[in-house]
Amino acid sequence: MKNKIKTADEAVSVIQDGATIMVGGFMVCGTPEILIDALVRKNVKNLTIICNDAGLPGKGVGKLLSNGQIKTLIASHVGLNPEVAQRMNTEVEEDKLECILIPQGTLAERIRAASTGLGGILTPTGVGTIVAEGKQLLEIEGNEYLLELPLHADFAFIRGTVTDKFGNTIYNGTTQNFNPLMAGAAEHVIVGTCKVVEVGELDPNTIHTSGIFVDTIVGGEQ
Amino acid sequence: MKNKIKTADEAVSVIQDGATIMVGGFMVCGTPEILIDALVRKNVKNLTIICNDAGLPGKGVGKLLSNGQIKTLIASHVGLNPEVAQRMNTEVEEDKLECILIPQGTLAERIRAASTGLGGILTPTGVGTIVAEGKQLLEIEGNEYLLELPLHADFAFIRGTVTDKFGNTIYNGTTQNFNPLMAGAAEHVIVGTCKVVEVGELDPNTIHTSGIFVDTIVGGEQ
Amino acid sequence: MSDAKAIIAQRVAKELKDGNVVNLGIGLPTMVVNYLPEDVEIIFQSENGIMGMGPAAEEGCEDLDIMNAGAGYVTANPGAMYFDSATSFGIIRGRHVDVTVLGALQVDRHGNLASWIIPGKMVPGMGGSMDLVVGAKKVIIAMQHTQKGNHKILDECTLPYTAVKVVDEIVTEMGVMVVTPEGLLLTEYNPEYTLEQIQEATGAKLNISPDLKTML
Amino acid sequence: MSDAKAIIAQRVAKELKDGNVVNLGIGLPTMVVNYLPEDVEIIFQSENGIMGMGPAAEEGCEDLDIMNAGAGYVTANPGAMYFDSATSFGIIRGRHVDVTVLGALQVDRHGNLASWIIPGKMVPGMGGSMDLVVGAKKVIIAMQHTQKGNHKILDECTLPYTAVKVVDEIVTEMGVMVVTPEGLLLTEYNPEYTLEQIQEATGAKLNISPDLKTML
Repeated sequence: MKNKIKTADEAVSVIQDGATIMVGGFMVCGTPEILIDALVRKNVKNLTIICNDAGLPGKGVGKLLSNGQIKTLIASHVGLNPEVAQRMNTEVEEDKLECILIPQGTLAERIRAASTGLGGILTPTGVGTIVAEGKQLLEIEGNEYLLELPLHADFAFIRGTVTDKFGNTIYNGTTQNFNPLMAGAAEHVIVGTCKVVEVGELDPNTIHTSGIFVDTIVGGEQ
Repeated sequence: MKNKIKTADEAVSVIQDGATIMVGGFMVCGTPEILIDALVRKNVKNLTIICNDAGLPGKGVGKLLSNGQIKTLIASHVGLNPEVAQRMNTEVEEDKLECILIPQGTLAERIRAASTGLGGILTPTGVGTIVAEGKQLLEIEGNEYLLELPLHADFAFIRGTVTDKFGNTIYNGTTQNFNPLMAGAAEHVIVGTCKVVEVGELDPNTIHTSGIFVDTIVGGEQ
Repeated sequence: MSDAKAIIAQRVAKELKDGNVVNLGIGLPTMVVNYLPEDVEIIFQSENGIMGMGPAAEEGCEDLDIMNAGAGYVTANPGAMYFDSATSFGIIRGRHVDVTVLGALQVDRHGNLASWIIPGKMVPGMGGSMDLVVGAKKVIIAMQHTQKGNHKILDECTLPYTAVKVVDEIVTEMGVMVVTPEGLLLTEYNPEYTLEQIQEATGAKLNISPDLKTML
Repeated sequence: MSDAKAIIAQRVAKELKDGNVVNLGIGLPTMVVNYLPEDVEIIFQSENGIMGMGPAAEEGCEDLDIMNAGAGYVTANPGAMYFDSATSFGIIRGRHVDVTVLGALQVDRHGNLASWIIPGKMVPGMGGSMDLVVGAKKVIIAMQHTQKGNHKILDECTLPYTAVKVVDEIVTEMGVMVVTPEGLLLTEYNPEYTLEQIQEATGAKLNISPDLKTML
């Protein structure tokens, strides 16, 4: 089978301006910084980033934001990175950030829906709020649910703790978060991982993400 | 915290005639036989059983079927237990079995929907077939999806490989199947497990089912 | 001020029962852990992916892989489990969390909650709050009774909702208010305040429980 | 008869490419593994919850915890992974399986498939088949061309559908037929049969590919 291991710069070389990229992590815990750094070096622009949050200034997707690479950010919480508010309100047109906020559970489930081939999800979250505006409301057995659509991406940046050469990946602690969901929802999946091991070294009961989802493996994540 | 460990007979003592019970396992691989045996001894009747299949003659839910305890079976495949066809076609009214067949992926996802508080699922599976009869069809972005509703139960019988005294459970191999899904979809969850260990002995990265779902733990499963 | 917060956290702690699965919002709600009786064992969930969260990590001993939803380094208790965000919110939305304790910008007598946005001013995002208040079996709002003298407990929220008809109980330094079909019912009060002062500080009519107790 | 099955399995094996994720139905499709070239590595999924399934377990060495969807004891290859049924069908429905190979009762020229029920006679249930044919990127039907002389390849299925417009290719002992918007296109044939015999054995008009090859 083909060799999936590349350097970070080789891994991101396929990404062009305007791409949609899912980035794992929750307040940068579980974000593959080596892939972010490579994307900063490549300096592609007009990206749509799908991530739980906006990272922190100088960390995670915050680096892409500071470098003016993000056109649209789809996230559930951006309050811990003040640069988001600055860029949303800037007068400089080319620096302007569009920010789409989604309830965290809905964000997770929409990504899972894309990964698992469902037509959308029916959630009680957001009913009666501005989140429901413009969305279809279904009444099922006396309760109301919002129809929320699957969320796909061109690329996913995943952060693994241990990954075998096929791409099977284990996450440690709370680094898991959105990573396994995004691995199934993007066309092309790049894993930045702390440790690369041979195929067969991982206990098949403990693997969180199957290697079938993984296109490229980059070692050296901290 | 309260002690969850009981004998199999104590564990099933709360189950009454007419209960709806989810039973984990796939062709009896991952079915908690000690709980089934206890339920046969208790001999409650008119049960609705939700299981991937009908087990095998003398194994898994096949024991409940032979003992005349199942009124309705909700499953995806019943071909390997010939007693299903016999009981579906019997002239003896009190032996008659109602069998509701559901595509396996839909069955899994409907149980997950109940567990995760979704209003239903939107699946392409079954569109254009008799499975779609009487169900709402939604067109989303040019494709058709069936609305399938969540599937709840009063009880779930789960089969664990290792379980700590809080109920955290690990499954080995392909015994996992429907077990972790059913653990969240029933009011009262009983785990029949091969090995009971102290709280803290399991690696928190490798647990498949959280103890918060588990009401009762029965050791001695083979 | 810190006194008020301590009173609130102490009172909320009494709502948590042995074996409860609890999700605490960041800020004031986090203080609740300091007031739990020793014989009450709570299983804390944090929506970023942990069940059985322990206390904050000691300085110098942080495991960078173990964080809470407020981006603080924490520990895992024996019996903890990690999971992904879909599983985490499945637990929340699926009514497997017994109690969530959150702060608020406004709450009204219908149990409507506004806590995530001040249009044109503060737009941090809702994070997991919308799912938590819709999914948790019991929603307790823990907050100071007023904000710089302005009412936070209202007839009708004026800020955009986090969710409608979800709040079960409001705990402030002045008292405990339960949301009922007839409006807000004051069930306990802080004797440092008169009932008149409490009503004055509240933007909705308070019904007084015939069973009114002191909250301390 | 077993010769026919061997021909079919051998031909289907050529459709599987290095690195493909493949789900094989029970019965004839399972035989495909016997004909894979040595340099082609396939990742076999079984819908009961394994990716990277290996060969059947040797007698006496069965691990009762490791089964395939046909209730046979199997092994796990290095790099295998186990998962629950929602994850398994997420992989299937989410178009992460490259090829599924299944048997059939009937297939028609629109790519409609009937494989799970003969009303009043055989009602085993659809198992995972409805999800597999809707979700897999490529659906190959591997079956004998006729059933006791009766047509199985038809203008329109007469039995209830497993799914509509899902079949990409039909491989029988007589030939390979691709489902196209214009109907069934015979692209390869078994030279033991004349084209007339093949058409005779088929209940739908076969278009003949200008590029027609022999299948062996």
